[in-house]
Amino acid sequence: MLNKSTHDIAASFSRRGVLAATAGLMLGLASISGAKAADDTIKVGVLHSLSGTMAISETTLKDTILFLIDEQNKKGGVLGKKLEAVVVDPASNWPLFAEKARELITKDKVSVVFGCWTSVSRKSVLPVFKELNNILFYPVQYEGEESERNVFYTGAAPNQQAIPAVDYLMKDEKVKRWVLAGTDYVYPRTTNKILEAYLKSKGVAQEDIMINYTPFGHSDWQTIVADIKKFGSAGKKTAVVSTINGDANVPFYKELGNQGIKAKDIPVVAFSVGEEELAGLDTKPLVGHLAAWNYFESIKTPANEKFIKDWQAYTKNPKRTTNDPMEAHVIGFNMWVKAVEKVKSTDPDKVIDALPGIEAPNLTGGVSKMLPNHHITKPVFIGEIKANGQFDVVWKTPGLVAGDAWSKELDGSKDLIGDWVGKKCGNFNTKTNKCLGSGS
Amino acid sequence: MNVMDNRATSAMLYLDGVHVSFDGFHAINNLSLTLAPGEMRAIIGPNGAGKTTMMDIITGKTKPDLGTVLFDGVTDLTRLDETRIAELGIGRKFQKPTVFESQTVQDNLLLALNVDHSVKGTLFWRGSKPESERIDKVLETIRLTDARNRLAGSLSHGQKQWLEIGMLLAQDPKLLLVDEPVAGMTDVETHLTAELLKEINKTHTVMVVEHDMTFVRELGVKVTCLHEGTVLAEGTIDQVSSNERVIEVYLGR
Amino acid sequence: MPTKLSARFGTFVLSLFLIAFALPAFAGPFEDAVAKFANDDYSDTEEAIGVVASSGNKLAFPIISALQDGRLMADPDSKKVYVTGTDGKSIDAATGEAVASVPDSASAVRLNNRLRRSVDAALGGLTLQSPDLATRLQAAQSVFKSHEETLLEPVESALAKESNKAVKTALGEARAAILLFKSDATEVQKLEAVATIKARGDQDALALLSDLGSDQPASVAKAATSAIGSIQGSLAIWSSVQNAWYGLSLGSVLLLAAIGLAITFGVMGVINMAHGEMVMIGAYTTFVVQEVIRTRYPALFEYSLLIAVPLAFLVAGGIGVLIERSIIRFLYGRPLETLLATWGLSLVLQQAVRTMFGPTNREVGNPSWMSGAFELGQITITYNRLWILVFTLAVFLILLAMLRYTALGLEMRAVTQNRRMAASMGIATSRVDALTFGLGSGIAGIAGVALSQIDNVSPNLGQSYIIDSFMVVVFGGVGNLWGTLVGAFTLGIANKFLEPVAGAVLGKIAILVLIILFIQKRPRGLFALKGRAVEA
Amino acid sequence: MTSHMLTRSLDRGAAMFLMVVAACGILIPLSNLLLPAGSVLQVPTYLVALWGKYVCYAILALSIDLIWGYCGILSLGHGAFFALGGYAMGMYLMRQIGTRGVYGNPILPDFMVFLNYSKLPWTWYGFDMFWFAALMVLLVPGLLAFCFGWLAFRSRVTGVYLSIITQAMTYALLLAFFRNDFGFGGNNGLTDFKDILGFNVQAEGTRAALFALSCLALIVAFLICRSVVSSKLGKVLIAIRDAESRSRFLGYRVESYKLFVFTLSACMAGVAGALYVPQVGIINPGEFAPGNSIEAVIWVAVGGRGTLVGAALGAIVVNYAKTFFTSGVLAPYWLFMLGALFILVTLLLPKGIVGAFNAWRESARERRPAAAAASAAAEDGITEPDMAEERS
Repeated sequence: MLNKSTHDIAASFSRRGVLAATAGLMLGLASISGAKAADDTIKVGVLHSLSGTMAISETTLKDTILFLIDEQNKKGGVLGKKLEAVVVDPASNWPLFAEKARELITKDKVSVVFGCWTSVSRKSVLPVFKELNNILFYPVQYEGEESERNVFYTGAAPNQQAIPAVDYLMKDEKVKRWVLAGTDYVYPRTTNKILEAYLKSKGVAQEDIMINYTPFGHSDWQTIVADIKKFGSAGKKTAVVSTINGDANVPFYKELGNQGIKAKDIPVVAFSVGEEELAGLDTKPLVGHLAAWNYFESIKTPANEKFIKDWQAYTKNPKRTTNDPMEAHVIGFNMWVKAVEKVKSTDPDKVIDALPGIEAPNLTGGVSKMLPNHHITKPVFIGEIKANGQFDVVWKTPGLVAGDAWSKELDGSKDLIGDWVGKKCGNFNTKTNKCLGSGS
Repeated sequence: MNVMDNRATSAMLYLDGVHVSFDGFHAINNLSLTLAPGEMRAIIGPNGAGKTTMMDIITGKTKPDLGTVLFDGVTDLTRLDETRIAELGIGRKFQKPTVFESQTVQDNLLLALNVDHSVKGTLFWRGSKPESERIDKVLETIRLTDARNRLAGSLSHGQKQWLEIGMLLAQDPKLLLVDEPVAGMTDVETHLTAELLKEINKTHTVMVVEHDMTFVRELGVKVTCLHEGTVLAEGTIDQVSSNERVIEVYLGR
Repeated sequence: MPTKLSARFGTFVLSLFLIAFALPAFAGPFEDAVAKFANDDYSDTEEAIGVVASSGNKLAFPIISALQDGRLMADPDSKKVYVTGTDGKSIDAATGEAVASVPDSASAVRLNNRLRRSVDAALGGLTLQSPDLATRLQAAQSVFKSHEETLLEPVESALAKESNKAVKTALGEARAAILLFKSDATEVQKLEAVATIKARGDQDALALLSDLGSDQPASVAKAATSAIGSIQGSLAIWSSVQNAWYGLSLGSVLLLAAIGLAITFGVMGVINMAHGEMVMIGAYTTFVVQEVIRTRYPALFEYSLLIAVPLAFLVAGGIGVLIERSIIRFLYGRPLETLLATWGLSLVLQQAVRTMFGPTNREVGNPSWMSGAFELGQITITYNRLWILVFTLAVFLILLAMLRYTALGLEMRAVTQNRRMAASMGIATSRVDALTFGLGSGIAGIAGVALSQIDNVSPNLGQSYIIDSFMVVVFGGVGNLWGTLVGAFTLGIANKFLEPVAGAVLGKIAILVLIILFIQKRPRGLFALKGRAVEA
Repeated sequence: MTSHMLTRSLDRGAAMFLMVVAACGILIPLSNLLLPAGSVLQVPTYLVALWGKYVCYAILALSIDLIWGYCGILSLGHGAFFALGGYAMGMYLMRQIGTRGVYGNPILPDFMVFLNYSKLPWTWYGFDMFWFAALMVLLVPGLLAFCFGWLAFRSRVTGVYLSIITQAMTYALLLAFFRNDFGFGGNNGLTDFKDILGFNVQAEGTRAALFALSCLALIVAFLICRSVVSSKLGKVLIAIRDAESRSRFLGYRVESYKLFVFTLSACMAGVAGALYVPQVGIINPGEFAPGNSIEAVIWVAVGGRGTLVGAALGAIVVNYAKTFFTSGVLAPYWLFMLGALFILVTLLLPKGIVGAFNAWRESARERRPAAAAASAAAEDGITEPDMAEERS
């Protein structure tokens, strides 16, 4: 019965059918490719997951770009043309990111793409952007160790988030013992490697550092929280540096609160917990725990207040929060607009060359600048969780910190710099004066 | 045990002191039974008497807790699995007709043929003349020649029963276990089945489990009545059916 | 850090105490200190806390406790500081006079962790003789942690008056802690202190002893080392007790997630890949219930979970019945197809919730009886875990009783065992199917209420439990609720004993591999049904 | 006579499918390379890569259909074999990068450099040679399937139990590969490939060649499946699917059959994964996610299980729909559509598209009595024992 069906369906075709089917398929393929590229708009690709596990974080960024485009169009667009957003859903599936990036660039002919959240999604699209020579603005804090010609990193590099946070704890809270807790993937691994090297350089002994990794979406934190408690009872002031990712944070903080670990005993400083994550939590037991970011919604500057007001009006939701990666998109978007206007073209090569040196105001009162290594300068803030789910800034760097593409704390990369202006190279070895690898 | 001369028994099938229990329920209780080569035996007994479980034990589907099960006087069946037992030459027809419904009658017989059953053998199998002749012959015996290319699933109930018996024939075992071969058959079909089994018995040892007394009578062979997993009575159909305990069991106490 | 702080404290006590006494009525150091709260500078605030706490002024306690609760308002322009009472009335912090209203320009004085510790230490000293027992106990604990030398006298006087045994012990330990770090305490006093702290035997005691500097007399150092050893030894034993407790707790979560599946999969043989989504729906029901309560009837918040349990059961159960009637019933006898259809369903439900409630986590609060922890010996037992364990066992027993003693339970078992026979006996099998599936889904919904207390409430909630649930049911043996119970607790405890050794990730992998191997050994799980019925 | 007719139609059936695949495998790359960009008939490179991906999925679907459609083994962990094949290829591609990595380390891939590896883990030995990697593409999934199957089938784990433990297997591998210490790049996986056999993976020519190669692999996989299912072994497999214990009582060693076909299927999945990786440019632990494996099973269900053409077609149709719906205005709703598709197919088209098409033809034929005889005759021929249907 079953092996019969193949025969039957097959029997219904003929040799001519083969030709017709193939020809039809080819025509179909060709017609998909014949995308209409309207000349009166500039297309902007938005590559953020709207479904799957990352939708929780990325959906907001898609809305942010739509909002920024809307605002820009109200001001008359760019180069006299309206901007048009092309939204795709890579569905938290990494190969799909590459496929969608290819589609955006080849089929939709976008001039620039704003997108990605996880490192792996960025790594996945990287070859596509290099091959098809387009521009990606990446808005999330990440592990560094990368400087690519086609990517502009508007989120924090480790030296713009992790190291200042540790400095703060060391100086202000006199922390002597460190728990580095993270989800088991590249960002926490690299960040913790950098921090470990940094702490040791500051004279912290190996036995005063505890490193712990958990799987994605870990939900049973009893053992680990108890371990932290135990580690913290050795008589020295202890802090937890958390690179725990996404969903695992809520049960982690709930367990902390329930086991009675108060911020004043063992503070936790997190690099992935922002206003959005706190929205899913009862923050009262967490008051005093810390987060290090380059932006907090609670920062009172005219620019930020206006942004929040317009954003909430745009989303028609007076409670909608803002967060750090959103600000990164705001800065990146404005930098791109400025660069396009400067060279009067959306040609990727021209824009890429124009971007380093471009300055755009951030929302916290400073002016960020695109650096030759395609990272930007940012202020670093340490915020304490408040009972209302917002952060209270307890410390900030005196000025803006320049993002390092390559960490100075790691053996493999301490001699490397990224310089796309002078050296035209993302991984230039200052010792040997050579551009490593193929460079492009 | 496995040397030919040391045959423990001359019986084709020898069960002694077999026990099986499922979660405290004693399905088979000190069951002893022998079947001589070439014999046909009818097994009767009320529901739950342990008839099917006994077949399960013989064919290796269920392992007894205690007791001896010997085949052909030498082989301890309790140590072997179904495949090995089938290879030794014990064929089984199930209570509910079990044929390969999505394959044709002819393919069902082909699959049952007693030839190389290894993966390699079937992967590189080519049809041969003797094989197709065997199949033709079996088809004739079970009167399904005209239906050879029909899907087994489309056969009537009685035809399926026959096909399954036909598969046993194709398998050509030394011992056939036939579980309720005439359930759901018309009188004519029942009669024909009895004839068929008698025919088969000329060359094979057969054990038949059946409720249908008319059919058992028609077979005219030695009858064993099981009750609560043990042998209640043994003898001709007349002897057994006049046994008081058998009557008691069948009519209830 | 403590030494530096105490030094500073010491100076304040010596100098300012006197001055405060001498010039009570004038704008003196107390008023100056209070004004410093308005500077919005952490060091100034810290200084102010020190002065106020040691001032002996009767306003000290209201000011510091207001500071702790964020009720201390400071006006940066006029440098005026106000205390807003819990009743909403305000006073001027410097004078204690009532004020009509706090100006709009005033905002709460900010704290950071360092200041919170100072506040605690200050409050500890101020509340040692509070009439409230719990406050006294807490005060004694915070003195134990801060062990400020200046507090020795207040502690000793409180100790003399104290009648409650627990507080007395705590005060004794606080005294010991102070003496241990007091530079001019005698060796005998210190040895006594070490013994007292050793008797306490918990991690805080360990922390205190480990913090002891090397400038101690040899006998004290030796006593401290041996005390550390003995505390560590007893804590090691406690830690395996703790692991067992964590295992039970994890097991109860697994059981809760799997128990609904044990019905739909175990009893009906339906593989419901959307089971996790039923759990999620239960969690979202809790969220909605809490939202309504928050906006309409805030007083009911403590009971929100009790209200959510029956509602979640009804909502998830109702959806379950709907699913059974519209999809599952067409697929009986085709377990693998059911698996695929329900997987599709799970995608739809997830995306539906994402569309309705947004992709981000929603906040489900813990009622007070679900938060916090208590100490049992040297292990911490959190209330939410304890209640979930109790709740799980209750659900399990109710379910067991229901299957055994109610008409529906009887019908369910009849239908599972022999559908045709049951039908001919006049049981409406299709109704029983729908209700059984509804029951399984409803219990998943209840599980969602409990899980909302410890996990994210997001559209992905269900997915993270589905595989574990299947493992539990398969491991325990299908069709046997006791198997599910034993399976869940076995896996929970095994996981928690593996975790400290192998780490969370490897531990989990090891458990999965063990289950795979176990299934080879016992293909039908721990508590398998035997006999011919299995095949039918 | 009838048998000959049928043999011909059967050959024509398989040939029909094979010819379409072959034609695409030749024409699409040619059109991509030879026609000028922008021409109506030119297939752009991104579509070549996209369709290359679909073809790999089609091979995976074939491998699942072989065990599920014909032997009744529903593996919810076939994504694991696909991913293992992909990793084997990815490791080769990583080692081909050589000094062109960002740190310029000639031996160690980039992620090892910044995680401070001092030397190459032993698991990476040999992957600088293509032949070794190619061998591993077959061997690693095959060996895993063999060990897993040997344990599972021997102890007669069947039906949903087997499905669930295959799921546990892929889940355990997912967790393991996520671990950075495991030495395979952790969550980021392997990416940023440069060369394959000396050709630039990004180059249009290489992409076209890979596409053609994938089509060839699909054809070969199809032929292998075809000859397996149309041999007597295929009949045994169906017998096992329909009545496992009956097959046992006939003297078939069921576990050997299952083991054979399961291992074969895993090797095919591995090859699909190996071809997939250079075309999408990344392999990471996400491929082990249980959801991916379930989705692959659904392609087969949609296309029609138990029909090889159906499985391949299902993979292509569902993935095309996914590509189509994840762009543009429908993007927020595509999960609804995907979910609904799964439900509707299992409810309304239990035999999939091909099965339904077939049933429709059957009923159409019955309405024409003249054709009925021919149809019956056609049915007859299939099982003619002396028919050499694996002639193709």
